[in-house]
Amino acid sequence: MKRYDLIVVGAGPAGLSAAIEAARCGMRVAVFDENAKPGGQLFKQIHKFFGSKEHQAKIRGYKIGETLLAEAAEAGVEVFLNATVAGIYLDKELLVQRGEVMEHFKADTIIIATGAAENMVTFEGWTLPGVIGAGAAQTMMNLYGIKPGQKVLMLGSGNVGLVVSFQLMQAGCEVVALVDAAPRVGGYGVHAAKIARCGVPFYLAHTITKAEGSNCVTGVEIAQVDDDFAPIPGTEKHFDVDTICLAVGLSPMSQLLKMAGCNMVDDPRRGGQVPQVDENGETSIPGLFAAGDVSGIEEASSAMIQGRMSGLAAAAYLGFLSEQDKDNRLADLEIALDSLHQGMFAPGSKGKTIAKTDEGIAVSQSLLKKGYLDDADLERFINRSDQTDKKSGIHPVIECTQNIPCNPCQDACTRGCIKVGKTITALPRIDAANSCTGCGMCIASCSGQAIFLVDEDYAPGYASITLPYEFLPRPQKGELGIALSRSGRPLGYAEIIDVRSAKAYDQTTLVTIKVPVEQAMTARFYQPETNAAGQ
Amino acid sequence: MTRISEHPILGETEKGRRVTFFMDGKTIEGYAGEPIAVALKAAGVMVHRYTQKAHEPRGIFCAIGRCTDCVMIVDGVPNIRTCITPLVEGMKIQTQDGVSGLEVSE
Amino acid sequence: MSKHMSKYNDVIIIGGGIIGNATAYYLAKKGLSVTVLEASKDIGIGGSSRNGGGVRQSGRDTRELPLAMWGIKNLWPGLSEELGVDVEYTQKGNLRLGKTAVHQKILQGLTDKAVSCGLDVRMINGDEIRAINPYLSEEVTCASWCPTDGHANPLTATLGYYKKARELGVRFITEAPCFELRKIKGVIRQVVTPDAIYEADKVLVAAGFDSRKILATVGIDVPMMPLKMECLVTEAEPPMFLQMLGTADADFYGHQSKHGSFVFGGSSGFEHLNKDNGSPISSSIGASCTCRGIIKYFPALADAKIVRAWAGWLDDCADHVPVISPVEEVPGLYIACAFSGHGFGIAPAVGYNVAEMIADGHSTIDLSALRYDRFKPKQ
Amino acid sequence: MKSINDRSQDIGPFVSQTDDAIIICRCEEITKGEIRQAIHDGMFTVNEIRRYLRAGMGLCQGQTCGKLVKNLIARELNVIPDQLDPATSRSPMRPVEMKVLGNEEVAHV
Repeated sequence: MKRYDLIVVGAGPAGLSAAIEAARCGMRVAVFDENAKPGGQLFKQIHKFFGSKEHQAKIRGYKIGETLLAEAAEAGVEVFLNATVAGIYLDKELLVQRGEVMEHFKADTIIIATGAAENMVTFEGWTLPGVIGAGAAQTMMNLYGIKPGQKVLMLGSGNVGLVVSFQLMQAGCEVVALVDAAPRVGGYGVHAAKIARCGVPFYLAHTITKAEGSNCVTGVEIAQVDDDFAPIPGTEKHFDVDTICLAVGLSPMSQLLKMAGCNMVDDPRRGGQVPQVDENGETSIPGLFAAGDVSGIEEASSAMIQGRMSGLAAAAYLGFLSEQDKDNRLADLEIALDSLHQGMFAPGSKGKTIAKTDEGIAVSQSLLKKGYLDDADLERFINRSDQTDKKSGIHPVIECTQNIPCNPCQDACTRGCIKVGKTITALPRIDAANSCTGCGMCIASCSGQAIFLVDEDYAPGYASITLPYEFLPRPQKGELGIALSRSGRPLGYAEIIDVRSAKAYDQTTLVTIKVPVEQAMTARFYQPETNAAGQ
Repeated sequence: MTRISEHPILGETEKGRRVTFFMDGKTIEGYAGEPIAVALKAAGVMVHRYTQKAHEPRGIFCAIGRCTDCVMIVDGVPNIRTCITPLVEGMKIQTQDGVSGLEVSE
Repeated sequence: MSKHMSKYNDVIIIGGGIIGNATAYYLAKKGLSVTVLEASKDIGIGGSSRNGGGVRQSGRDTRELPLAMWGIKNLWPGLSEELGVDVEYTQKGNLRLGKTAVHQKILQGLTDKAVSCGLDVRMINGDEIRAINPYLSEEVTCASWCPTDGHANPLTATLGYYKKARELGVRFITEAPCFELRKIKGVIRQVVTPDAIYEADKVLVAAGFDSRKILATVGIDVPMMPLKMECLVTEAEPPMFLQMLGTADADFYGHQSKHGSFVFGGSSGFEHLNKDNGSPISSSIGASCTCRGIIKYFPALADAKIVRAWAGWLDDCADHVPVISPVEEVPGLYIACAFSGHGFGIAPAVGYNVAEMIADGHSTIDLSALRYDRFKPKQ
Repeated sequence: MKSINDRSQDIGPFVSQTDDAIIICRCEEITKGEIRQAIHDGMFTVNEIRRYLRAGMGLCQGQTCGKLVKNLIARELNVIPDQLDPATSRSPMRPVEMKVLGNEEVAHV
């Protein structure tokens, strides 16, 4: 029977990373993936990643996918696409469907990296065409270049719901509202702020009560919920939409591990049924590993590290790597993984209410409830005692108010104006002792699009604001449009005085608008006058 | 317009050859190799099938071949997951009614 | 942990499969108090829900044939109504198919025996076969045809008996494996589980092949071994045929369910040598082998999609016929196990007659040919 | 003994709810009301609900409704969902035609 040193199931971030590490140790490695395209969800993730350099921060997901594929090819990994693993059997045997044939394979080690499946939520009409998963929306628009709908309502304010809402707008769809039964935004505040400033209203503590339509979705009704998540009569609101997008969490797709006979546990913090694994992902069956979302829902960044760890552990298991080399290399990866597991969104903080940042600043409640920082909350963060700020000349304004593991802004500023420090979850500080040149690298490097360059002295009575812009059509210099507040409220006319694109900005356009000086700290987005928000 | 002609991050989507296929007897155009469901979506088709018991409409739901809601009859074979089955020129697609083809009045 | 003594029952049944559930139901109907102890987390998780759903008389050993015929005449037709659950009983005949002269001989032998017991079964040729089922390939040249055979849904029948018995007050306890049977003063009295000791006047052991080690605790042996068999089910298809099917070669058996899916079982030839990891898991070759077998008989099903395959253990008896019997040497003990892969179709009749045996001391059908002490070495 | 193992425990009468008509299993079109009724008929596990109603036994093999069914049982029995096992994982992981499943190839090296 055809046999490999390692068979990896799933060519996503975890699976490819595992395969690369193992192949680099000299193993014969095959990767099977049921999809026509490799990369798992990476090719649907068109936003810049968070983290640090070692986590490929500020690189867009699909580009990380391209890099992984190139590395896999170089390392000699055999990647089989349209290869559906039908089952896993005793003696580490796999039955794989490829085209019209079922092929039997054996492996001395197996890494299951099958990822996750979307959770569901039910309401009247949820089976109508037009109600789709957020993953479906991403697949349609980012892989196949088709809009999931024209007018969309998003259910779920976790990172998936927030990121996909932004992507929907980038694809040219209108997002009419973002709804979540929880009383607070679940995902990163910076992701929420990106869509709030486009004018998307947030309905927290609301749920969908009905999808309307006979043959497909023509509208949706939402209602406020009480403390037991039951809709409150009389609070119903209607929206005309053709699409309802569900982003209510993920569950590990662990069926193969269960079929293999691994000890499984039900762990709500890891997203559901997961295998019992050691720190390198080895299950209760020696030589059988799990990596990535299948052993606990996290981000692609951590999946890649987990994948590498399991790949190295598999190599050591078969003697392709000495125990000492394994320990040394795993130690580095553990540190990298650990740094992603810090801050307000750390796995251990799930479900906890956090009142203050690590710096001791009260977290913004408006960000959690409405998706944007209100003026009072903002004040606490931009006039901090630990930073020296100045108001003359061009300078960065960083609206990053949660402890998330991310620090590319620090490296982006060659003048040393921005400091995060060793703890990558710390809030960035501005060091005004160093002078800003207005190069804009900090704006383009911020995965959360939370950095703006403001110059209150641009012209008498006018300030300039440089902001990140990732929509089409790209504004033109000299164009007159509308300045929008953090909540997407029109503030008045704004003139485009500069539009910058550069390879180093990686598809993010830096748009500089001229606004009355009193809007210097309120205008945060630009809308072409001919377009309504988000269209 | 349902197709994204230009994307601010991704630029232009790579597409195959433009081909024709048939849906309940009507001629539709799509791109070879893209999922059948994508070609149908571009043509404005929302309903892929009607359910066996309640005859309720269903369409794309997960778009990755898991939920099996988008199944249709493709070249005479029922229960084909259109979201992961590549479009081939001349394919005959039928709206599925339960486990059979939907009667279509021309 | 000290075990609490559970409340007294008239009868304790060990095993929450269809035999245990059906017996519990008929005992409760007679007014007896019954507790059913199931070792696993689920009711009906063993062979009861893993079989092909045949409700056959043809092809059976003459010792169990009277039970099969009586059940089909008296219980199956009204079972859905009696249980309040659709057991999908379909009485449209059984075709046991053959392709070769050897098959013809096997089928003729079975048919002759059944006819001698009064069953309406006869041999038919290829044309007659395809008149009954036009989808069968030309390779099929002979069959035995029993028009009063049929099939039902093992899942709803098993759980239907459970539901109805529960409604009548039968107590069901899951995750209650029996460690030990205990006699008190010469008669069966206690059933020991990890959590409790249950007491009753009478105990029925109906725990599939696990019965062997349970019975060993009171010095009784039933010569049987677990045998792993595999089944599969297709997506729903438009209605094609209603008969139950089997083959002389035993390469597959099955039927189309009311739901539209085809349920088939088959063998790869390695069943007696198959291994597992402590639970009945599919082998890497079983489903593929069964598919090849089916397509040879039904070319039209080549495009039907398999949605699920599973395996299960038979409690295969030394002579491939069940043990249904009182155990006089352990007064109060009864056995119903070793069904050897054909227990489902006779389960209602077994439940009914065992309930009579336990409650009344005698049963409608004479079960003496199925006694536990019938096994004798070669002379 | 875990409470869920005593199948005679009193879980109260079946009381209909306004959203009982909502579909839970999309493939087999099984409603919330049918599942709740089945729980009151004694089906206390995901496996039993599957076998009794076919919920999760359709073309997608319960990949869409598995968690929903589990949560419904947990709520009706007033236990935490982690106490309930999901359904058994069975091959093939995706539907596959008989002619393909029967077309095995064993490459020898």
